[in-house]
Amino acid sequence: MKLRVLVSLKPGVLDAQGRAIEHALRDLGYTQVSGVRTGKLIVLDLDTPDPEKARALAAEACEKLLANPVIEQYEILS
Amino acid sequence: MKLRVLVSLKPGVLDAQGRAIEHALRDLGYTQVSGVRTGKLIVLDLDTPDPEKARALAAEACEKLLANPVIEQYEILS
Amino acid sequence: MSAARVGVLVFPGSLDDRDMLRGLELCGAEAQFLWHKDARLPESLDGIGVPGGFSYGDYLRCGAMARFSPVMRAVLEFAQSGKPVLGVCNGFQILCEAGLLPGVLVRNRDLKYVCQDVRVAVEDPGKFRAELPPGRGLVMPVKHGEGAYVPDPDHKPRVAFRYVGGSPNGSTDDIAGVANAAGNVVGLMPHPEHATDPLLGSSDGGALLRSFLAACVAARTRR
Amino acid sequence: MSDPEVTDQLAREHGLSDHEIALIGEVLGRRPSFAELGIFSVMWSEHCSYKSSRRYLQKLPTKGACVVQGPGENAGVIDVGDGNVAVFKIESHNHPSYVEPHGGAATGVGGILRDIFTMGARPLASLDSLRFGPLDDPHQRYLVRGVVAGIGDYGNAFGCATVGGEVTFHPRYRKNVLVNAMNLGIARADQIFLAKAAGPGNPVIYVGSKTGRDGIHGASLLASAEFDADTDAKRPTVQLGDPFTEKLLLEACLEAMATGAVVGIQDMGAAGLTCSSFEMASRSGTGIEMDLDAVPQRESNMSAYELLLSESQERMLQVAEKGREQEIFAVFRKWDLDAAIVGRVTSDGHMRVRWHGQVVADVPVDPIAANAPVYDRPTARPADFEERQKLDLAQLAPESDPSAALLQLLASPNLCSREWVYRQYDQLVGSSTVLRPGGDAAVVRIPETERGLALTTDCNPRYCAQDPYLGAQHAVAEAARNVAVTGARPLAVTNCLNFGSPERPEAMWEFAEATRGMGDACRALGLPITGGNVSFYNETAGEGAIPPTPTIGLVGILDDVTCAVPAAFRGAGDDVILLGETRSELGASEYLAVRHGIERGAPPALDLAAEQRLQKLLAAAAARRLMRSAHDCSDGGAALALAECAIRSGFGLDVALPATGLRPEVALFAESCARALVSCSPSNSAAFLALAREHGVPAARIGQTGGVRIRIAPGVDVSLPEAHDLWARTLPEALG
Ligand SMILES: Nc1ncnc2c1ncn2[C@@H]1O[C@H](COP(=O)(O)OP(=O)(O)O)[C@@H](O)[C@H]1O
Ligand SMILES: [Mg+2]
Repeated sequence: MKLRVLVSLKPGVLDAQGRAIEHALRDLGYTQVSGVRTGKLIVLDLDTPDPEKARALAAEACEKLLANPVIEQYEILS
Repeated sequence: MKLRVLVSLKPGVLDAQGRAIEHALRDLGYTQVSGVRTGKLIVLDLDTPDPEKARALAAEACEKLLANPVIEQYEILS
Repeated sequence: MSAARVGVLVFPGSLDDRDMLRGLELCGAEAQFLWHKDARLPESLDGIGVPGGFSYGDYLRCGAMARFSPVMRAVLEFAQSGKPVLGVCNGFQILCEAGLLPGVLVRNRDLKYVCQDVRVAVEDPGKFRAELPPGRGLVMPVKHGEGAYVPDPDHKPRVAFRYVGGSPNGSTDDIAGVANAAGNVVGLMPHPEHATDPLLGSSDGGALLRSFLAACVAARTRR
Repeated sequence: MSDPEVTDQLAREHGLSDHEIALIGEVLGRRPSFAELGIFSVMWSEHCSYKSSRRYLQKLPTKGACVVQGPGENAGVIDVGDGNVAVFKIESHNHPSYVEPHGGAATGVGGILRDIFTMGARPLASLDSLRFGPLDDPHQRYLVRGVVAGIGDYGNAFGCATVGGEVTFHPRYRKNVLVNAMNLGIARADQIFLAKAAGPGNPVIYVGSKTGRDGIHGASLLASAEFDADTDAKRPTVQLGDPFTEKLLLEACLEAMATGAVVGIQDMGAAGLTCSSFEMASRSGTGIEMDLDAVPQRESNMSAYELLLSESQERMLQVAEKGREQEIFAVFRKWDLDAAIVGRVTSDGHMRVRWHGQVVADVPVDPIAANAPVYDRPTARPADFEERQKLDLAQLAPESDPSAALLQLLASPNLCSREWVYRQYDQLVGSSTVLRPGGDAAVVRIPETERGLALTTDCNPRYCAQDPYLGAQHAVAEAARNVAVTGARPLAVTNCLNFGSPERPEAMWEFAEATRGMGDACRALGLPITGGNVSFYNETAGEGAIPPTPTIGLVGILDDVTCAVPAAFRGAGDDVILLGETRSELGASEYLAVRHGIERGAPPALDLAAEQRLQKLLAAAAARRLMRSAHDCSDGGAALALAECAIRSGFGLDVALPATGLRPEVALFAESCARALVSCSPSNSAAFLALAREHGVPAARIGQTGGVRIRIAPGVDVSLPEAHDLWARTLPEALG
């Protein structure tokens, strides 16, 4: 099964890329854009039919490798 | 309102980063991992209360700036 | 006293490994490469250099994957025993990811790779102080895309080097390099090994490498 | 999923002409299979067969004392002393960079790197020659940002220093940007590897990345859409690269070569497995039997056609000595790369390809590889050729404000600082870079020796647009001059010929003229051409074609690299000396274009004998360490060159240009050939001037360095910081 993991910078950590995208969108005329934050999408393909196990595995992978807890947070989508 | 946009490489396009993460996870003992694809998470903060309008705006931004349709696809989460 | 015996780590994607080896040799070291798959370090090693480059392609986060390679477990023990370890650029990033140095390095403020000479001032380079009195200025090149230092909120870093006249990358408080609490592990973004030959620019980096080697010899005699 | 029926219509969709379709029938004596059609279409494409350019390229001078390997292999090879050879080449990646600027430019760098290390050389230095539409067009800015980041991301992560190049902007590149990437590597003279498949019975080994459906050409896309509309319609024709894998591939290939078990090796570039296997067999007069099922695959259910044509990056084909396969496998295992035996060398001159147990292609090698069709396409000189050479200087208003003119030129996109570009490149990895980008040619030390190599790429497209013959000659002369001002002796040339459609007689004429000019200039200067690349079809309906752009890559040598001379001044109080003669020439100049919006007139006359005298003088003076700096005069003329020397050093200057009978704007901004600006410490000036006299080079002491102003008589007096600021700001302000 496939699990989607989102890794993003913790609030408060400067997101230079998000800011650059925000500026670019405003320059294109999208004045309604009041903020942009960026992060990573990681789609894991897991050989396990059990959704619970899969989520646990993904969480472990995030803790160990996929996110750096000093500045990053993660979220696992279904 | 906040909208989350996921931009990822189209299926078939080489995702070197995804492959590297896959190898690393397997080396760490997560042998159940049979594939990894990566992409970008972009969280847009939009000054518009209308969800329909917001989605339309996000889609337009993807077409114009956030994704290159030659190699990338996008998806807008709620 | 015999020359310091140092190892230079080689990960897949290490790029400045030869340059670091050459720089250390120019400064009088007996240097050898250490392969990432080797879980054991050679006997009687005095110090370890972690070179720049794009280990594992810099995928996910710089240094994130190198940390798990077999050689890094040995490096961890080596550092914990008080022996000197020097990380440059990607090496600095690896040491941060591995927890040997506090903090993390993120994308440059302007999102672009930057290659240029910078001036740093020495502050507290831990045990690497033989030729690095506080306040000394050094001109060395930086070349990186992710060199903005972000301190760990729970760990005030011991600042070894600070950029003079503003950072090229948006580093917090213009921090260019840090030392660990014990002072035997130092990491920095500028490249001392690319500043060891006046023909190629500056030779200020030699002072840093020689200070590292002096710390290596000192740690050996103490044992 | 079965192969479609091969009809003439399908063959035409593959870009084959009716004549070529008939020829295929003759070669095979039957209709080709679908896989065979794919093979013919790529092997006989312009890119692989050089069918429109071949007869012109054959006339180029390729011989010279230093030449070890001329055109025909993956890259040219020249002797650089101490038992070392330099392996170098330039290649285009234009169209992919327009469609996906980051990925396209990155894979362009990857491709040229493989061309170099496939010959056994370790890449030492890269250069990149870039052409875009106007900088005030947002889409062009997007392209510039993407291309530069792509070149940096690939080269930086691979670990080869990028030390030079060029960037220019012109409206005619708007829809057809150019990305030409050059690389030079060093190998031991006795350890060069060639692309040969010698020794029947020897195994053919595939190494590197797995094969996916990357970059299979447009025609095949069309062809297969009908049976798999869903997935194929979305399939991109642009491939992405992975510099990390390329770095591993480099180390593994060099290590495998060192075992002695490698007979021949060829990178898989355009047209992938097909092109590499045919070329290797053709060069050795052998054949190959290939089993596609053994090819490492990234995706499932790939067809024979796809496996043969895929352009997945970071792959190589090797022929090994029979019985020594394991030595090669061990190396690739060490570097965590795939390696698999995919075939054997045969003696029957046939390419026989099996897939799922069936023979899907069985074709003779040579009629396809060596004897591809060659065309003598019609050429036609453009009707306005005479007209566009005309320029009546008497009609031109005299320059009212030379200071303002200089500042305007300094800030113009084609003359301003390029630092925004090259600071995104690792210029230093490898510990060889003696002269970094920013001056004229870059200089790199040949590792472990006293010698250095000077490298540059040059072409002035405005000159070539006016007169492709003279413009191409200028490109060679300017490149040689840029190398000479560092003190190096020009050695050899590679080139990337970027043109419009060869099927349009005017474009073909431009090509014919440019190659003739390039050949003549190289012959006159004693420079062999050791290789290159042709990129046709840089034109878009409704938008026209690019100006003819024959980019010259030139390599020179310094026997003592510590004698290398930088372009910028070194201190105050040095004498400034102008070498060469300034003539009343403003045609096709930057001054006319920037200050008056005029792009016409004949390019400056070229005196190749004077160029050669200048080159000899500069080399002799450098060896005697008489010069503190040397910079050539080209775009923007003497005034611009002087300003650059000052701006880049922080030392001002006070000089008077010899203005005997010249209009002020001519003295300042004419782009007359065979000129350079030198600074000498006053104690060396006399010796330098005497040396100039001996070499028959006109030389005049025109003033001194120092101060905080740029003073150039007639009429220029500007503040150095202000000039610096204007010059430095343009690209960062436009590009962020
Ligand atoms: N795309 C580029 N990549 C790297 N270096 C570049 C690039 N464009 C220009 N440069 C460097 O900037 C300097 C000035 O370039 P240019 O004005 O084209 O020099 P020249 O007029 O002497 O040929 C040179 O050192 C050149 O190598
Ligand atoms: Mg020049």
